[in-house]
Amino acid sequence: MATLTLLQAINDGLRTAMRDDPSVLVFGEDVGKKGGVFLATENLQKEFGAKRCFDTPLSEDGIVGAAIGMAMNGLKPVAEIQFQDFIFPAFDQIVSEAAKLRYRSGGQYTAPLVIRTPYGGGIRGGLYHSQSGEAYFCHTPGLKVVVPSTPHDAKGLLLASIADPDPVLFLEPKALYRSVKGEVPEGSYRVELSTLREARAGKDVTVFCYGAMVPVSLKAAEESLASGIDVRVVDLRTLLPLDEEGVLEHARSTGRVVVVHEAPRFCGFGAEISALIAEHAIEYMEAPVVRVTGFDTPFPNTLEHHYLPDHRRVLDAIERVAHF
Amino acid sequence: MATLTLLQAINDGLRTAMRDDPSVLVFGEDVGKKGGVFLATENLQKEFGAKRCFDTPLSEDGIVGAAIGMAMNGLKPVAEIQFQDFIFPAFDQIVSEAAKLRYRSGGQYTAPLVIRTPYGGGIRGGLYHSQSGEAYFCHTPGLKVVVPSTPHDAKGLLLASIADPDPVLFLEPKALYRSVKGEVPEGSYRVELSTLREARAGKDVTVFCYGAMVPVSLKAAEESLASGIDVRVVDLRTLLPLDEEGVLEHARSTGRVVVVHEAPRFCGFGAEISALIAEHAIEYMEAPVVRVTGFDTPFPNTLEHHYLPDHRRVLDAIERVAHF
Amino acid sequence: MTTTEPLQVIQADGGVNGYDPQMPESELLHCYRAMLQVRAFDAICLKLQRAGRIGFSIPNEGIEATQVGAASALRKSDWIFPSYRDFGMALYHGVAPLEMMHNMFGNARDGAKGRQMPVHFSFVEPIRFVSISSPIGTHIPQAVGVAHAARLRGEDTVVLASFGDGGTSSLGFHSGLNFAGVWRSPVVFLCQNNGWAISCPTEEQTASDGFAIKGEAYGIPGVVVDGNDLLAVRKVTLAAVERARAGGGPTLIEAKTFRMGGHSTSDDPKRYVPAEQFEHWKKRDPIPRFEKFLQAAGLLDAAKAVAMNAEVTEEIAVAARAAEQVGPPALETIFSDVYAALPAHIRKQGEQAFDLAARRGEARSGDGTFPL
Amino acid sequence: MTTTEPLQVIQADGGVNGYDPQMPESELLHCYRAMLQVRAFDAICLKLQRAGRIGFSIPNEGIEATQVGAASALRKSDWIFPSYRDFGMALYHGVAPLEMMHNMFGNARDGAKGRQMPVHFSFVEPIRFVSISSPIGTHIPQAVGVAHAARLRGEDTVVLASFGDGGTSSLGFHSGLNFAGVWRSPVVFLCQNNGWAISCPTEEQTASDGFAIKGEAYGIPGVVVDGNDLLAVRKVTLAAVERARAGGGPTLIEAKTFRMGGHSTSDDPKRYVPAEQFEHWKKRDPIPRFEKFLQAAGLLDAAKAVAMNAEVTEEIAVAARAAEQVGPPALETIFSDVYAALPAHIRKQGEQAFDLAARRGEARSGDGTFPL
Ligand SMILES: Cc1ncc(C[n+]2csc(CCOP(=O)(O)OP(=O)(O)O)c2C)c(N)n1
Ligand SMILES: Cc1ncc(C[n+]2csc(CCOP(=O)(O)OP(=O)(O)O)c2C)c(N)n1
Ligand SMILES: [Mg+2]
Ligand SMILES: [Mg+2]
Repeated sequence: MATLTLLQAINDGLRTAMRDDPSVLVFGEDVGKKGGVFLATENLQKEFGAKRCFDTPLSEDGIVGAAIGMAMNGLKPVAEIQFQDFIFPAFDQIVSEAAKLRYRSGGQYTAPLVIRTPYGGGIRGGLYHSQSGEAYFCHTPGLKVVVPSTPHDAKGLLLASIADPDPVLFLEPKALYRSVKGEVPEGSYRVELSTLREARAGKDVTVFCYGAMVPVSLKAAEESLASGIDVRVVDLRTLLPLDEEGVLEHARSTGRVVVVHEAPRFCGFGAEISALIAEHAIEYMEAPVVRVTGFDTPFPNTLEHHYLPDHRRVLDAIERVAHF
Repeated sequence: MATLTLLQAINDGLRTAMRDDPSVLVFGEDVGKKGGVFLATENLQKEFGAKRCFDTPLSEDGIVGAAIGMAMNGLKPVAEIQFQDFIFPAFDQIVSEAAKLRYRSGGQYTAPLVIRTPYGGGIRGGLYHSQSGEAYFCHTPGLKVVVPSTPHDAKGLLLASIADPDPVLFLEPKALYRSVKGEVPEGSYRVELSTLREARAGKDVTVFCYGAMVPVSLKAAEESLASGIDVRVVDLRTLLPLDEEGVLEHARSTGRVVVVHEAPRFCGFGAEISALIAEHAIEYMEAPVVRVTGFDTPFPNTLEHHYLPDHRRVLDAIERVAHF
Repeated sequence: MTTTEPLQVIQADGGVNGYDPQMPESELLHCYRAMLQVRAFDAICLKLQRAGRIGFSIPNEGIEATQVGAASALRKSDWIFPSYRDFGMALYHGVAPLEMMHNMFGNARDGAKGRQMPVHFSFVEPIRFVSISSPIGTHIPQAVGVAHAARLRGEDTVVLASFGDGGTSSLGFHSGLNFAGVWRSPVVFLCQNNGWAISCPTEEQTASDGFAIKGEAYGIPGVVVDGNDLLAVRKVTLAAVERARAGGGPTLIEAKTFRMGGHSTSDDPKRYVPAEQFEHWKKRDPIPRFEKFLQAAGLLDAAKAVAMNAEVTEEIAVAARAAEQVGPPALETIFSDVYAALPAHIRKQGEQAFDLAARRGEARSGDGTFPL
Repeated sequence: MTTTEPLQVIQADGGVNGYDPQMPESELLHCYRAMLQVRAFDAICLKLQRAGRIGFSIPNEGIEATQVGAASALRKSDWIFPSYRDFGMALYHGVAPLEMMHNMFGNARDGAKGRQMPVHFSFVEPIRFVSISSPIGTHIPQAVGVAHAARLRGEDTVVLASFGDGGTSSLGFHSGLNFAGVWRSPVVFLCQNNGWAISCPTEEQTASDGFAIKGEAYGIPGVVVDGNDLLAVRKVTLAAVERARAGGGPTLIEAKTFRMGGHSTSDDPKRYVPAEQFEHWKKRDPIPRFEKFLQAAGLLDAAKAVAMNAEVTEEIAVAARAAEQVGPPALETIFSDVYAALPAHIRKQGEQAFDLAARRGEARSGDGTFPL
């Protein structure tokens, strides 16, 4: 097993899929010769040629629209959107089309495509290179939404997404691209979608998180040991369809819950976790369900370190629910 | 005071705004000669001429983009999107631009526009003429989201929205367009944004709802009297910025809460209500916070009456939380 | 690269100046029959809608030649990405009116399982007539994707994407044509310029000099054709299809035609369409025009025309009656096909819905347990 | 209606064949100075970025004549909707380099309050240089809206919307140009065809025959100009601006130019741009070209050029040092300007953030209580 960064694991995942299945295509803005602005698609054009890894015009609507058509016609398109912030021109194609095609055609047509896109803060990208838009997509039946947080999962979830018969939005935490490393098996393997990962065992408080907030939560968990709080960290990995029963089991077992994400709080993904608990596990709760999130503002630039939840904000929340 | 349908109240509101302020413009697809596909803009072109009420090309992106420009340059555009289902081509303009312009320019430029659009089921419109997309927009700081449920509020909230210095998405429950009537004051008046309306007093259970779910909830409340449950119905009216304190007060005072909306449940607006309660009022709760919503599927056609929450589904939930 | 004068083939007297449509006689009659089917289907749906037996329909009167002429240029292995005003293409290729009526009633036999509004057909046989979507223009880049996939695989499939004058303002038009131009995809774009997008005339839609010229922006040749002349539409479409099949890339066809009815059965066009326009186009009805050609060619006489019309009308009336007898889709169709497999949270919602329906006595026999 | 040969004014020897730029000498020198400012600003930002003192910058080398020539055609009462590669337009109109440097450092004096990435300027004075947005193309229909509003009010404002070759593929290009065509809005669309959209060459962007021709799709005349020839750019822009001001409607200008640097300071163009292209365009550098003209016209000599360059470089270096001294924006700037008034839920989040910063010792003096 090689030790790879999350970015390398994604590159490896793409290469593995393309080697295993000639119908897998990779395309998007600057993914060819340049290998993507983050280099996630580096060397793919070199290895597989410009028919399987190619640049597109600057139109996210066209990228996703064409990907839907390719998927309808038997290929496995893996489209890149350069930043998640720039996915909105494709919102209609994703939400109205990819997500609804199987349903509205009674199963006659399907669009098993993957849309990969880097999301989240941490690179001083300001309003438009930092957003975490998962909640916009998680409210869309028919779509799957996946967020890895480790190199191992990044490759395994990506391969599972490419194999999946439904459209998958694959959100890559850009803050972790080069900052995390881990062992990644060679060749093909899959991490099953809609399964949680207990990133850290613990019995007092459960922290639900995903993407770049997983290391932040783990650090907070480590530090809370000092105050004698034993924190469980659960990496959600697939946000839609969510393993709701798994979430509820964890919540019931600790009775104290913190939810962490980078996106704004209001109507963010964390609300769904809280709501599930409020509806199905409230009688087990010994404390409020506390959300630690980005603020309900656009994403700032200079002060992004104040905007982004860090381990100290998570720690505050852990202590609040632990001592309630 | 005249007795008007909700649709007439909106038409009256537009006319009133256009009479009071020459900078108010109304435009969109088919709003001119035809007066809109639901006739919400009927006779406006006749009264105010084609410079103030006019058709546009078939491009929601263009409609909202141009509206932003007009608003930047001192006009008060009130743009119509023919169905909320067709707003997604404008998603980028709304979410990336209108909502963020003030912030990103340090307040130098602003976009005080109103986007009106009919939403929701009840007209056998299938997947694309029935959707309730409020949650997509409520996760967007910088935007205001308003949903009337009575003719009085429709006009008063619309006039407040047009007067508002921020971009407002005004969602009109099309199922109520002609099915509700009520007294509507003549001339100009405003219903303040971000204020709740207690549509029915009650002390046992609070039902939070908005739009077309208000009459449904009221009917359920009436029927629950038979089981001796005294239900309060709160019409949220403005979803963003929400009167969170008001919501929490109601929740605390009854200790039992049901949330109703038409949109799919997962990551729907109801999740935010549940999450607020789970974080700030859990210790007052005597029962789970139950959501009654559309299903996590696209919107069907023939079976829409099963999809849409009706008073019986709300009643079930009321009984569940009342007898918990 | 763009033509501006609409191509015409059928003359006032039914003559074609020696043009050879390259179709056997039976094919020509098949085209005629398909146009009659469209008109009969329309007429029956209008009645059903007015009687409150279906909710909605889309009139095609005046556009039949464009639909059928264009469809006739395709092979069964090609794909059609239709607009909602294109079902003549399906009829031409042999989709049974009964299949379509199931959709109009949104019943249990509807291929789309009663999920879509009427007229939003989806067929995979005998030709791929791709599930119609209400949002305008979204299908255009999808058509390009299908075509590009075929090309990458070395197949000679051609894809026809059809849309209206209003559709040219959509995002999908821009991205779709641009991608097709760059990729030289085997697509034929058919813009049915019928003068109106609901109540908006073309001059409110665009200031361009017609619609064919919009191809210039994408390096795609544009061709204008008289959309009420079946043979002319067939001719330009065939040329475009052959060019695409041979690797020559996409073509944009503008078919000039006119919507004689309302936008839909909910619309009254007299509110906004000047009366002269109806009069002008009434004289250019594509069906009598093609009849004249068939008569001049000795393929049709009045009696045969009447008989054929009666036959297709009867077939469609029978289909309507049959479809109306079929019950609504089962409750579980709300919950299936969201994903390939049913996720737990949707299953749970389905079970609750079934419980409620059972308590209300609304569950139908066979719905005994939630089956998904 | 569309030109295809790029208009040129300045000849190899600096002559202009008797063309009268209709500018006083001081204006011509002002243009020259603005181009020097752009290049100096660029060079200093590159150094700052390489030294890690700012995070990001956008190179303009090679594009200066397009920016300044186009800007020179506008009045102060006009509006500019720039791309991120347009700040020469702001410099030309008199925005102080110091204002711009505040933005590069995202400091407390930045007009955008440190919320945007560097280079995303926003100015209302001395000309409306509208807040730059990262999403490509969204500003185009907005520019049309501003223009339409001006026209409805009977003002003679003209709006310049600038974007790249890549920008023509965006949604906003399509909707913006289409609306402007239908409304005959007083807008000038400036497509800076610099050959590349990050690493994608124009042939991957579109199959059209250049970019000016895209105007045909919207009934908008297209003009091609040598973007490295300041006087030519000024000439075509002035004509377009005057036409717009007189009610003649929009124009699409394609300025053919070349991005001599990377897309941004994060990009290495040598990975994808063929070396010949750099060589070819190096010889067409717009600054020496305009110098030749000024020299031929007797307005500039080598000494004066050197002095002016030194002066602008010094001004910008001073500005950079000054801006670097200014601290970061106050914590409350995260929470203000989301709405005109601060809603309760955001206020509460701000208060919590302030508490936390105070506990961490990160709150700055003056931040004593959350002030909003
Ligand atoms: C994105 C979008 N916006 C608006 C609508 C509502 N709508 C349905 S059909 C139509 C007009 C379409 O006109 P055209 O493209 O000319 O087709 P025609 O109906 O004339 O065949 C409109 C505005 C829609 N379906 N999708
Ligand atoms: C909608 C959107 N998609 C992608 C990007 C990422 N991006 C930033 S600049 C750029 C290339 C723009 O090229 P062009 O329009 O030619 O302008 P240039 O940089 O050459 O001046 C891309 C793809 C973006 N900013 N917005
Ligand atoms: Mg039309
Ligand atoms: Mg460029």
